Amino acid sequence: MNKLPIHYFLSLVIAVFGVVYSQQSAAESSTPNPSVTLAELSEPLVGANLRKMPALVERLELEAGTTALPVLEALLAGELYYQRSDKRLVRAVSQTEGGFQISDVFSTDALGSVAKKQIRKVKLNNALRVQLRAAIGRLTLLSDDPKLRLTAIENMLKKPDQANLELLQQARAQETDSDIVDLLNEALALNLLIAATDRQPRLQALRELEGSLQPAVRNALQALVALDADAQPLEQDIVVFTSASRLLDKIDGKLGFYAFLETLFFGLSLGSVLLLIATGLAITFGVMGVINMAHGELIMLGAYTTYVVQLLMPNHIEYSLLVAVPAAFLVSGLVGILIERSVIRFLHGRPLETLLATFGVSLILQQAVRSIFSPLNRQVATPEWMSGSLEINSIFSLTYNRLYVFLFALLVFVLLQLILKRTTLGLNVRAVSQNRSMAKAMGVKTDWVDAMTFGLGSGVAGLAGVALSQLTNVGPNLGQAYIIDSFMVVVFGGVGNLWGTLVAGLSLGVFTKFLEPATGAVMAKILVLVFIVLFIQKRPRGLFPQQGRAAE
Amino acid sequence: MISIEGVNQFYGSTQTLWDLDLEVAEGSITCIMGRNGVGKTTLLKCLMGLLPIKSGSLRVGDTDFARLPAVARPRSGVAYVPQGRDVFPLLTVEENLRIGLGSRRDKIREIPQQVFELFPVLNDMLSRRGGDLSGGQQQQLAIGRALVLDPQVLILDEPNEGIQPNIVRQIGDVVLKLNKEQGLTVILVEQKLAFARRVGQEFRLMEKGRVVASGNMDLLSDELVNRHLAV
Amino acid sequence: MTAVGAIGSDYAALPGVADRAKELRQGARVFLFILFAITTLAAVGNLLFEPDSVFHVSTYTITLLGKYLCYGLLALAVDVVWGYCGILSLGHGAFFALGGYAMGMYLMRQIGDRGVYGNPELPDFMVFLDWEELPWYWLGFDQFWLALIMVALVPGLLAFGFGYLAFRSRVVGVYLSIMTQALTFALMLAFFLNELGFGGNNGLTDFKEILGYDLQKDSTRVALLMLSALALGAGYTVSLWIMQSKLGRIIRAVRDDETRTRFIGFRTEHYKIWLFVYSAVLAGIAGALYVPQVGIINPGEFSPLNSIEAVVWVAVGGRGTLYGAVLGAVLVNYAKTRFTAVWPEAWLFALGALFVGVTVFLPDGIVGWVKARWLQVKGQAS
Amino acid sequence: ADTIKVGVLHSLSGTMAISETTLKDTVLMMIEDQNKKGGLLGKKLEPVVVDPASNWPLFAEKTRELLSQEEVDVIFGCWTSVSRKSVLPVIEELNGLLFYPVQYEGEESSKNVFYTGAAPNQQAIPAVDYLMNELDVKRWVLAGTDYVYPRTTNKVLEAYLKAKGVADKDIMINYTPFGHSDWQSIVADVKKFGSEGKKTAVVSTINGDANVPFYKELGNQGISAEDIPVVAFSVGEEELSGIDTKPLVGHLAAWNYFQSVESDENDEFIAKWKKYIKDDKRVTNDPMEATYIGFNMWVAAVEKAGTTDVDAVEQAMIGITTPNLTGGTAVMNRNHHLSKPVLIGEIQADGQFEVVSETMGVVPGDAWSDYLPGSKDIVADWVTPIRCGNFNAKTAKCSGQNM
Amino acid sequence: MSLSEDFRQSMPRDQLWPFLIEKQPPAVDASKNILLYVEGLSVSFDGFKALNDLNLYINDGELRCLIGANGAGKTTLMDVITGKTRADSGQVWFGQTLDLFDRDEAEIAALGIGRKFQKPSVFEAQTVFTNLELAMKVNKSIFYGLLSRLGSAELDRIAHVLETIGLQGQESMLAGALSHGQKQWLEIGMLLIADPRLMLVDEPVAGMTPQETERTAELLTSLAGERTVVVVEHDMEFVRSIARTVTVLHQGAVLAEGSMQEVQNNPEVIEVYLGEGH
Ligand SMILES: Nc1ncnc2c1ncn2[C@@H]1O[C@H](COP(=O)(O)OP(=O)(O)OP(=O)(O)O)[C@@H](O)[C@H]1O
Ligand SMILES: Nc1ncnc2c1ncn2[C@@H]1O[C@H](COP(=O)(O)OP(=O)(O)OP(=O)(O)O)[C@@H](O)[C@H]1O
Ligand SMILES: NC(N)=O
Ligand SMILES: [Mg+2]
Ligand SMILES: [Mg+2]
Repeated sequence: MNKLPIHYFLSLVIAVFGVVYSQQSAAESSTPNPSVTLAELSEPLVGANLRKMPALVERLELEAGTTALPVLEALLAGELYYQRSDKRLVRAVSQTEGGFQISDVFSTDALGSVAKKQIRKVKLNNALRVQLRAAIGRLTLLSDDPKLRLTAIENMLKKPDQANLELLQQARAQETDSDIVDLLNEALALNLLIAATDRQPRLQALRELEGSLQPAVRNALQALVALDADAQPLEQDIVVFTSASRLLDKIDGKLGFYAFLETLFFGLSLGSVLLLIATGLAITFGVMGVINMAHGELIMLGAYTTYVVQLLMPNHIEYSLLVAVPAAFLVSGLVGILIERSVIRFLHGRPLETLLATFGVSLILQQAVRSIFSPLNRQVATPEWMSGSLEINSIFSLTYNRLYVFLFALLVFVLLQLILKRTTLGLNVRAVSQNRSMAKAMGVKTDWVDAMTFGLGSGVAGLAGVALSQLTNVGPNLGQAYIIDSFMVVVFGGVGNLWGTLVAGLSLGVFTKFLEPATGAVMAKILVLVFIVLFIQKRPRGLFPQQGRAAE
Repeated sequence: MISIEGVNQFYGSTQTLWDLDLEVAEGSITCIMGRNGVGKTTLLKCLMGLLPIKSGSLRVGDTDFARLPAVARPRSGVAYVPQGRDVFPLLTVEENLRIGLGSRRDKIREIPQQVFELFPVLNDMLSRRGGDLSGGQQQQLAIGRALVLDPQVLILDEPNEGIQPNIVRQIGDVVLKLNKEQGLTVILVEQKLAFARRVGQEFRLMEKGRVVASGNMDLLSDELVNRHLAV
Repeated sequence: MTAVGAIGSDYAALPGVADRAKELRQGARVFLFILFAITTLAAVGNLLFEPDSVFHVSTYTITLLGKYLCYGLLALAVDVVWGYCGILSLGHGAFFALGGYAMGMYLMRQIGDRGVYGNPELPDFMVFLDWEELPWYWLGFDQFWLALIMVALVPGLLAFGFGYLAFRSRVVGVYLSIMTQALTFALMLAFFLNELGFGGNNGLTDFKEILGYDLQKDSTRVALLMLSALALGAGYTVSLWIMQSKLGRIIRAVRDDETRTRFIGFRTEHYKIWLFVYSAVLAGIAGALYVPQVGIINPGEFSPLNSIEAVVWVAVGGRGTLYGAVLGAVLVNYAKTRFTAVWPEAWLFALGALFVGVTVFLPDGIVGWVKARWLQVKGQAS
Repeated sequence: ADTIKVGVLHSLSGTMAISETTLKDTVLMMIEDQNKKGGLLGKKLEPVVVDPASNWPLFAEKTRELLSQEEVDVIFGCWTSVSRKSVLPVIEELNGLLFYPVQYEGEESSKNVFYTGAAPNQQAIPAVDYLMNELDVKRWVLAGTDYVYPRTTNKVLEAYLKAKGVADKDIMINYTPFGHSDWQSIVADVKKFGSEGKKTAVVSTINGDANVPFYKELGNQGISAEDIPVVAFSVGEEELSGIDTKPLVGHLAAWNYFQSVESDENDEFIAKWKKYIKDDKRVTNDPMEATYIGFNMWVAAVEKAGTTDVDAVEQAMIGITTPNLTGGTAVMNRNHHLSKPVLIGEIQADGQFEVVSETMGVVPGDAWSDYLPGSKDIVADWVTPIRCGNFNAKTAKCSGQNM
Repeated sequence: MSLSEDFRQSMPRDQLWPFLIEKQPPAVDASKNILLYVEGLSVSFDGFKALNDLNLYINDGELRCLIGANGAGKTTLMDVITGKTRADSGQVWFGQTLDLFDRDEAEIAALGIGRKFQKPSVFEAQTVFTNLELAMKVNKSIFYGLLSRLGSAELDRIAHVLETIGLQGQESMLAGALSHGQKQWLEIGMLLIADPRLMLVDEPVAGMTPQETERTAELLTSLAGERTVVVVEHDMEFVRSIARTVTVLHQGAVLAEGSMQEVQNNPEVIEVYLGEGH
């Protein structure tokens, strides 16, 4: 690769063009005006109405420069307030026990806490946030913190703006961090591509942008290859046009590839949710034969347990899930055991009747939750480490919550397999479900086995609840939303076969997600259901059927 | 060793066992005989706790079986081979055999080699599902499964049903051998006279839910057979 | 309720075959008598007595009764396949809803230009969503006879198609149950789609009249109630006749051991398909009678939970006894009506407890329990 | 009777209990309050609460029960449009009175119903105007749950946007089923749609439970309000109380009321509510305000008419004014819809909204949308001589009334 | 032609519409005196060969005993003949003309092949009487089932069979309440009343008393001639008392065939099946 020479050339070209294009921005370049103090510049913020704010912020940026950063950042964070009494600007952070902790914006001196009534927020809206972020970006482009610089450039790359050109060049000249240099070059090339009119620099820019997946780059290229009403290229320079369209094709090819990966990930992640909600049922229903309509509510209990755990440890949200996992397992498991001991055990040999009884149980559990926790959804916080996404590149990223849920589902599955395979419980429960009285005659403690197994299945349902609390509502209807799907997965996989549940869950997830773009969410779901119905005609006992003489 | 006194049993409102008394001596092989439907199987199920009894007492050794929950009975050394085999159809042969291991009193958690020596076919089919076996193979599995418990008392309900002749012989030999070598007490429900005579030491004849005749096998006369077993 | 014709599955010896047939006939008479006595009394009470008379029966009661009877017919349909043939359908609500939609479409077309947009051709929701013309599958629904045919034909065809596939492929047990659930779930999602032309979530509503009779008139309501009673009575009689015939015994044989039945020469899948279709048609008729009485049909009726509830009614009443199913439907729904008014905040506890209690303590449903009591009393008497 | 019975017809179980239970409590609070003030016409108010259990036919049954068995004088109830549609024939047949407190799709005006929630012109249009003018939005995603309210709203908006010169390719419409919980693909699509260079916004008519997973997915896929703002018409304080709002700061909602609005009436109302419900964390929301207004108007109308007779109260209602909670005055118009202010709020980290825009004065609710071809000629006017909920101004005919 | 003429023609009084005419099962052609051909039959389960290139011919009217070690494939053979199990290769013909592989269980049963299962299987929730009624050889179509009433001839037949199987007086008992042996009898009764051309009887005397065994032997012998009977049994005494031709299966194939005398003395048979002392 002859990347280096190109870089040099590029810098040169940019330098030349830069002069032309940065003239007006150079004029208003950020040399702070020392005659006006920051405090004075900030003063009009107090009580300003939203329409006036943009001008005030612009003035702050231009006249106070980097010294305005604390004010701008506080404003952006929505923490800029003023005291009603003396109109003094403060930074206010709300406290969990009510009221606000305030500090001076300029000196950061703590000023104690105040009631909400005593302070008033400096108005802020979306448009202003955009402006603030751009301003802060410009001001931090030359900051010492590489992270800040990186964010600033990324921001500028998202919204190419000729006004930033000179700043970028300046940064390019100083930058040493090679990752940031790459990004800077990308940003510069993009700006160049948009601004330049001659063939050479444009081709250079195109070459430099090779391999870039930035949406802004693609947008610029698309503008370049746009056709007019007669399907003739708008672009006059045919060489630029063809190399731009070649580059665009290349980018689109990559995009297609990543779109595929993304859909696959979405599918697996939906599949892992299906797997999680079905795993518990694969035990209570698949192995024990209890048509457990309360399965959804056991999931719900797991989710509420997560909520309660967070209530109990409000200052340790980061660890709350680690506590919630065993807690939910226990809570749902114990409730499961209770259900088994008080209801299910009277229904041995009457599997269909378990449907009726557990349906009753599900109504009771739902209403119990409604009575205890109110019918409203409860707020379950997402720990920092579960928020956001793992960026693979600028167009492909994996959201952390989904990623963790996926791993969690696999983990639960593996653990369960181990329990069922490595302990006698797995063997005993199958024996009991196949011939209860003979199992008794062989000394299997059928009561204990029933209780433990049902408890295990219910506990796993609780685990699913913890995961769902990170993805969706925690409310009394949670269970209802998932019960049909979980039965579908277990049956599709083949009742009594845990591997079947795994394959069924994941494949249904992937199948749905590949259908969805073409058909829309509703139709995809309908098609999946129709597919399952037809599939069962071909394989009347699911993907992994129980075979042999006895299964008939 | 086993004493059953005054047992009454009902299916719903129909009485099947009527004040039934029965004694089995320790280390003996006792053969229970009777026409179809007289309650042989019912009696054995009551003994194993698989059916509730209305009244009466069941004692095995010093234990009051009537008070013992069904699951604890195998633990006190009683193993049962039910009529109709009742193997676990979807468990493999090996799993079928392992089921009883938890109830062994000596805490050995290995399938005793003896089982495979007696029924080599089981060794060949360890990973086949119980339900897939042929009828005779299932019967062998059921007996093998009972032996895994290392019992003191073995209860066999028509163990030769559907078994090929040479294995029937062999089962007879096994029973005799276990009885002789390990002092195993055996209760055997059997319809086939030849086998009963060969293996049994004592006989009990049942009719309509009662024991109507009993004694040493030598005393089982043709007259008795005709009276109580003929249709 | 003294009818004791249950074909229970208990192993107690039963009286002779002839006795049982007589008993069944007696039970049927008692059932039909009670059914028609109640509806006739209600009708007379509503139409002939002034509101302030003690004999007056309110229109509220009439519509409630009508609704219960439709549910009763649905329960009967479920019982026919589940109680007698072991086909646990968790999707019978679909047939009910389809029958309902067919009737709803007729009623929609009867609105004519009295809709809010005054369009004589298109129902309001179509005008509203810019439909240019009536979709083909709506054509002819202004004819009552066609709607009537569709009420039976659509559920019947769906049941036939589904049954043909499933029963021939020998899909049985929970697999079948869950597939019926998938079926109704898919239909629910489909009917929610506004593009489908059935009014989406709002469904069909704002009906004005049926065959020219004002739906809000008491006399029309009473007539609908009587019709429901007739349909239920007829459905009951025909089902009873089927179940008492040799066909009924074959159906029960299929329930108990399908493979064995096949080995004595019965094409069990034919029997199952036939029965499934019959049952679906019953459910469709129930739905068709239900819609004009409650005044709305929407995709919620396809909800799998509704179908499960129908199964629960049957179980509560007593599975495998036709009148038990009806009784279960009426009782559970009456309980629902009362509970939602008396304990609006906690009625689910009561209903849930009812379901649990019945299953655990009354394994053969209310009817089975009453029957056992009756036998006990009779036994003590003699 | 020695009491005046007030029917409360809100689902306390089933899928809608989440939203409706609050309204039941609100009505009960208002009744208690009114009784403390001495009742109405010298009689005590007596609430009759039933649970229609989110089941639409049950709504009709319960309405009949309330009107003909309990003989209530007025009903406060319903949330979803389909429940209202189900109740409507019964209400009209038995000449009852229903106050409906939720924003809805319009296209209806019944003599027996008063609509105190927003019509589409009182929510959607001002919100879009705001996005267009203040945030310079050029591309639009109209995302909704597939039922009538979103369909209508989106139809109205589509027509409106096109009239403003927005091209077809700059509008993306997406419908999802109720309770949709897997938003990965859709959010990814929105993200792509929004990355094509033009400022993009999402107009969300996503209903109820589907919102939490939607916003979570937005947050996790890194779409902030600055990139692609979402303006919602069905997300209020109560919905937000179930979500961790920190990643959502800056997303918008359009309502006629926010808890954060400062006014004396609102302060008093909030305080009363928290005391009544015995929970200091409980929030208030727009449908509660609509219930509040509806209840107060009804009280005023009964006092004015001197009776609870439905016909008299109905006529008395028209033109009644009561203070709303945002410092203004609500007026009941001749079409049975209210005049209301429209507020645009931004979500704050504490789960509240901060008002960023407000219409000048109040907007009268439009029963029949001017943007739909089928209904632009229709007006509702319940004053003589027209006395019709859907009067076609062109043909001068009144259609579709159940009476 | 007038419309009414058309109508009249479509409504003939002297004949039924074609769709009302019940499809008669095709007649069995046993003119070569062989009723059942089993040729080159192989069945395997997960690689295990239960039947291995088996050839077997059953003569019309014959009583054939089939013996062989547990697991030799006897029940599997019956499963294949009755359509329960699909074979991997080979063919099974019923008479000259009927290929059984084209047909499902119900069709095969309708052709006149009846079966008694190794594990007694009766309809436990129905009465003894109904069990017999169901098994009776009659039209098995749905509408027949709906409309048919038992005639006196049929009642007589049921009574007769009840007597034969010793369950008279217990006809209204639920079959599930019968003892094991009684169920065996009931199943034999179901087989009798179905009046099949070919009876496959799997271990009929298991669990029976010696006297009952004798009675069963008599019954089966009396049936042969008119019907063809294939009996599987392990009770050698019983086999000896009825046997004319005995076929010995071993590991899925025929090991020996001949009279009881011959088979009994065949060293291989003794080795794998009979053991010493028989
Ligand atoms: N589950 C049951 N319900 C009702 N009655 C039953 C049940 N099981 C058996 N019986 C009846 O109890 C009686 C005794 O049956 P049991 O099975 O004990 O007989 P058995 O002596 O073992 O006969 P066999 O030799 O045929 O096995 C029989 O008459 C039978 O009808
Ligand atoms: N579905 C199956 N899967 C696996 N193996 C099977 C299956 N069905 C039968 N087998 C095997 O095929 C062999 C033949 O079985 P079959 O039941 O035909 O024996 P049989 O001759 O009837 O024996 P028995 O006299 O004991 O009844 C046995 O070894 C059995 O284990
Ligand atoms: N009216 C509504 N939001 O359904
Ligand atoms: Mg027995
Ligand atoms: Mg066999």
